[in-house]
Amino acid sequence: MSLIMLSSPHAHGGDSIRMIMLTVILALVPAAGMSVYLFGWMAVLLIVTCMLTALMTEAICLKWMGRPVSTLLDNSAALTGLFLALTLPAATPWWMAVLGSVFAIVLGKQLYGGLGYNIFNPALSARVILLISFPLNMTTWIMPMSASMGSIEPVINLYDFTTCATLFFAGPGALQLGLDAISMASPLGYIKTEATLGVPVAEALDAYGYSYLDAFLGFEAGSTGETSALALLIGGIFLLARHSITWHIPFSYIVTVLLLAGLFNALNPDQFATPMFHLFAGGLILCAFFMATDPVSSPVTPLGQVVFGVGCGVITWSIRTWGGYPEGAMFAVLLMNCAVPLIDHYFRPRVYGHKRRNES
Amino acid sequence: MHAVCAALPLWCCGYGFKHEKVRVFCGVRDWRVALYSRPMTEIALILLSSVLVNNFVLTKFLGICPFLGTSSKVETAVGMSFAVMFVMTVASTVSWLVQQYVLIPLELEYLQTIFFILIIAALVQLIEMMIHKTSPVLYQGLGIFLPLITTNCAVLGVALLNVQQEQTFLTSALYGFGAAVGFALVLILFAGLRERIEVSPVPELFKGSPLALITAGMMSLAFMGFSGLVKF
Amino acid sequence: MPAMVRKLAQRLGMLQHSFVGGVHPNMHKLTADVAIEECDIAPVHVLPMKQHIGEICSPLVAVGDLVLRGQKIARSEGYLSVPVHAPTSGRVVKIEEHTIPHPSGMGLPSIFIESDGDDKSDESIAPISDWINTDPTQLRERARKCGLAGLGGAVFPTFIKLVQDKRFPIETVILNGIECEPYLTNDHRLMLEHAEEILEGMAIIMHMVGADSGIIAVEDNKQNAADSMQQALDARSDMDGVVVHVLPTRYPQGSEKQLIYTLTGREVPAGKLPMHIGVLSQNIGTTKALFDAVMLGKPLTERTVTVSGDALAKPSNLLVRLGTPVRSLFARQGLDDFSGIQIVHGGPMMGERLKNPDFPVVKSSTGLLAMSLQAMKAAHTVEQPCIRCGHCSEACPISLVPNLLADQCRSDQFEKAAQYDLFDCIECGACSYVCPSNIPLVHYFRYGKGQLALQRREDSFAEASRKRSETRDARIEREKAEKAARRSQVRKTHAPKTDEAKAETDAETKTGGEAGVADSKATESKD
Amino acid sequence: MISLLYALASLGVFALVAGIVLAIAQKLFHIEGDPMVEKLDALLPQTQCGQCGYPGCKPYATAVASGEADVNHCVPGGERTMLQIADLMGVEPKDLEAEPAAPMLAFVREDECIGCTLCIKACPVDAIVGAPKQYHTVIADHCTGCNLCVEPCPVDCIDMLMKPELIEHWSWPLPDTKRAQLGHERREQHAGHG
Repeated sequence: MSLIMLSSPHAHGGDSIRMIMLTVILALVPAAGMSVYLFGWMAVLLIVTCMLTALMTEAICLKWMGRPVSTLLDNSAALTGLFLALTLPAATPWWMAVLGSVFAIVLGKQLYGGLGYNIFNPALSARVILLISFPLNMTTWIMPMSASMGSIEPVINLYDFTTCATLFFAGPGALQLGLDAISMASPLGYIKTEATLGVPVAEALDAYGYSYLDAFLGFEAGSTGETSALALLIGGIFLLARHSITWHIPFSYIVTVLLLAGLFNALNPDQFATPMFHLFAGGLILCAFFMATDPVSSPVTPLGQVVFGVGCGVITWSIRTWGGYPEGAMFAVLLMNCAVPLIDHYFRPRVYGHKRRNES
Repeated sequence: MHAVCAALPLWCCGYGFKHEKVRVFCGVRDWRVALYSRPMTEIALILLSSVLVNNFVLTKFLGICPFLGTSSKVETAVGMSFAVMFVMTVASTVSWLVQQYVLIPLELEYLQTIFFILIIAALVQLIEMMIHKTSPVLYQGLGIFLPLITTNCAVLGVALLNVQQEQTFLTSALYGFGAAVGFALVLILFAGLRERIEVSPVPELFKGSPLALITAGMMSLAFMGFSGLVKF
Repeated sequence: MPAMVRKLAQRLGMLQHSFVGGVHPNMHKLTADVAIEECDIAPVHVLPMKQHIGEICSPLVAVGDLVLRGQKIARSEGYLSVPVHAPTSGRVVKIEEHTIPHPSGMGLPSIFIESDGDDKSDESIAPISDWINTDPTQLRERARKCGLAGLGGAVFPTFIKLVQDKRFPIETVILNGIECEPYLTNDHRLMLEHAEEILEGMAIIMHMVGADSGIIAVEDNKQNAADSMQQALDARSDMDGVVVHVLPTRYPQGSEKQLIYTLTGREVPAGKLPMHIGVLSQNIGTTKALFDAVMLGKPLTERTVTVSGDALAKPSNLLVRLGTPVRSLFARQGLDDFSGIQIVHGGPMMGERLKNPDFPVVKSSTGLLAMSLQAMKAAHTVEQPCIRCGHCSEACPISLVPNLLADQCRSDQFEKAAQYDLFDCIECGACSYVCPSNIPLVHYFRYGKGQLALQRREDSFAEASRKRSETRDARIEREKAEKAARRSQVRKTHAPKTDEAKAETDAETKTGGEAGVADSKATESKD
Repeated sequence: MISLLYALASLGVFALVAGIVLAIAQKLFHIEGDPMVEKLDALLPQTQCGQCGYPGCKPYATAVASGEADVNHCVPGGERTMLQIADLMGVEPKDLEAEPAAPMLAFVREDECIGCTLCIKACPVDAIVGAPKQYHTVIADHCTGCNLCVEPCPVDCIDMLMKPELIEHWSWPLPDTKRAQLGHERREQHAGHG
């Protein structure tokens, strides 16, 4: 039957979904490793919890929908869990991590029909749900180990498993600490608060003890996986080299942010932060290389991808600069996710032999 | 002609404020306000606020019925968008005029709702005839939702909010237009998403409206990112 | 990234034009070094009545007739058609339907010729050795009469392309020696072994269409073929406008439109032919066949076929008479047992997969592949959901968005698919080849195209029916009106007493009866 | 009291103005006939078979446009036509009343034909040719397979034959993968749900 009625081609290049997902997981290894180095056992606990919950939820959903549970082996659920873990603050309690992973898999993915049909990036939608639901926890950054920010010293030893496990499972109360005792502001949040008080950006950053090198290497407050631009860039370049993603989205995304930041910084350096600050701050690089390029929820066509990237860039920078939230990257990606079907429709490439785009 | 049209509002906002009549027309009781207002920035901010930040559908949750009802196809959504844009803009201006020059002088503010609904109903009748004439297919596609613009709470909402927030004539027109553009924007985006969901293997329980509502919820979450972008 | 670098290089003039997308399949050119062998004449030849694109032929011979090799046995009906010739001398044993290499497994009326072993040729077609002084239209008629059709697999009647049209003068003749399909090597071998003849054929083509320049395009995985053509070219003094271009290997370089773009930088507009931009491209095998038809007076009765595949012990390039049963060819190469083996007619990227080898070699048979099941792995893994990775869009040589098209075809949104330029798809298979989810994209496109064609046929039929129905209704109305007019006239002018009036009433009842039929029909259908 | 009068008067005047504007608009945007009938008629297969209960395709189109008939009565049009009509009318698709039969073709057995011309008169698309007392023949390319000529024939010499399958008209079926079938059914189900 099927053997005969199958059309050409009768050869296949050998790519598979599994390999593609595995490549992305591999590309995230440097970032995950860096997060473990910076946040010690907290990062380990978070990553393991998220990935395990994601896999279990996926398995339950598949079972419930009567699909083969072996689909789990396509690695996509594990990847979603890892993504989510890397976007969460290190001090996230266990139940929030579990809740987020369940949201990501159920609301973000399985309700839409499973892999390939989700409209929003599952990890990011879960992250935003958590941010809206638990704004305090989601903006509480603990200080990374080995950071050298002025006189501030880490309050707790993140390399100590018992401390971390207590913090993770029982909360800071169990360590006789308040949330604010172990937390510090992220650079983005700090300059946002200072800006409302009318402090110029450069002064605020000085007061914060900000250094570009630290930001590039990752020695700053932030979500577990997003702080180290270096590790993320290594992963991103690996993805580009393996042809898992194309340059269009990351390039247009980052360049848009840099251009906007550069332009406004040149106009008024007191009010607007420098492009380099924006580049290394928050989740820009993580989103540009890993989240926005999620194939399922991004446009297919090259031009569409550029439009998508530019849109993400504009929204990210606008929210960071003028919005109520200090970080806009994840909102930007989610918002542009909404526009993907229309982008796909209107930015198709010009077909061979046709004069104009979209001419039929 | 176009130049005059474009210049008129600017003139009203700028120089026009010197004249007593124009000031009254624009609803600016205290003429000093006009001196400090920067028209272009204000226009942009009002639009930005009503389109993105205070989006009628996703943050004020008004007009959900047509949002769900006419979003199954992009073409229908576009048609609906234009109809709503027309009705909303005109309704908000006309109702402002009626409020200022009929209801307030006659002290009939309590008849606000009836008057506004009357205006909206008449406008909807008008656009219905126009669409029936120009595009019978769109007319069929919109079906019951076209006359239902009358009871679209977003339209009445704009008119009432304009009065409540003591908008001027110009800002209320802008506000109405912006709200309509915001409605159109999310409606068309949503229609695009729904066309994609339509061909997805969605679990039986969530087919149709449930998933559409969940998606709308996710969109609303995403739009929360804009909050605080414009302080209005 | 490479795409961007390539484009940049093109802009800077560092590189020739190059079509977008494409893939690099494993080429498996097993028979590149195997010389063309002439195949023995089969005892019975089967000649389907249509071996080209266009209208079907009708037989000129009857059962029992004796035929000679090269004798015309089927006449073309209509313009877009070429005749069929007997591949060897013998007797017509039967004319009945026989399977042809078509994915449907359906058959066509075919003439069965039993070989008498003498292989006597029909000498009635004289060689035209002085072609340079012959009128192009006469040469064109020769191409038609000899049954020439594109031997690259598309089998478009060759004579149609070989025309001088004042509105579209041909400037460049492209000789397509790309052969980008894996496994196939027959053009490769022809270029090595018959370079002079092919060049002569190309000269004839250039004379026929009045072109001055020519390009012989060869992929760089057969450098020796390019060298051979260059050598032959150097030996001739009259072909100065012709150059040999060696192009980097990339599938589907050999596709006409892609090749034209690579060589000239011009695109064939959608729905147009290469001649509209002054280009003519011909296949190597067809050019050789044209040489045979003109210089030797030999109609198309044989072609080279690559018999290969990973399940074949002895792959080879064979010179085969048309109509030879494929089973015997595989048997000749040492394959008798077809269990667990898939037969592919053509190349693996664009060929048809067939149930069994019970079909004859036809004009479109570029290759015959016997593939083991492992080699056909793509078909055996399950189709997974599309993750929209976009690899298909990248691979598409004409910049379609295959995954969206497949979605539309799958959910029967054919009109939308047509709007997304479904009909521009050349079915090269690059998208399916790279798809990590194993989606049979090309199959979806073929399904969509078929359904859309069916819908359009139905629509045009409905339109025609409606017109006919409206004419009929109008006629009935008119007849009724005329009758009524006549009746009232009768009443006015005649008193009811003469014989004439009686005759009139008779006629009236008669016609009234007719009207009654229509009426009763109407009431009937209302019930 | 006065304010009540004001209220009534202002509402009345306002309603009057709106009414006048709408009346003018009505004149301005007046439409002749129903463009929907033409559009619907174009969707129908034009077999004129009368299986829908109306004496032809156009009458059925008129009935559907006026809301008098359901969208699911066209048997030869099958699912596709029904879905298109439902789509155009913006109503919920309905199940077909009868499965469309394979396309048929009328064939006159000429040696039995007595040349009575009854079938010629019955044919809605003039697809039968012949004269009185002469054999009649069906023009295969014009026949819609509507069956209407079978009944009137006094000697029952008309057969309905299956339309021959042509290799040129063969088309690829949907790929034989589970996902393809699923996607297809989903579309149909979805159409069923509106």
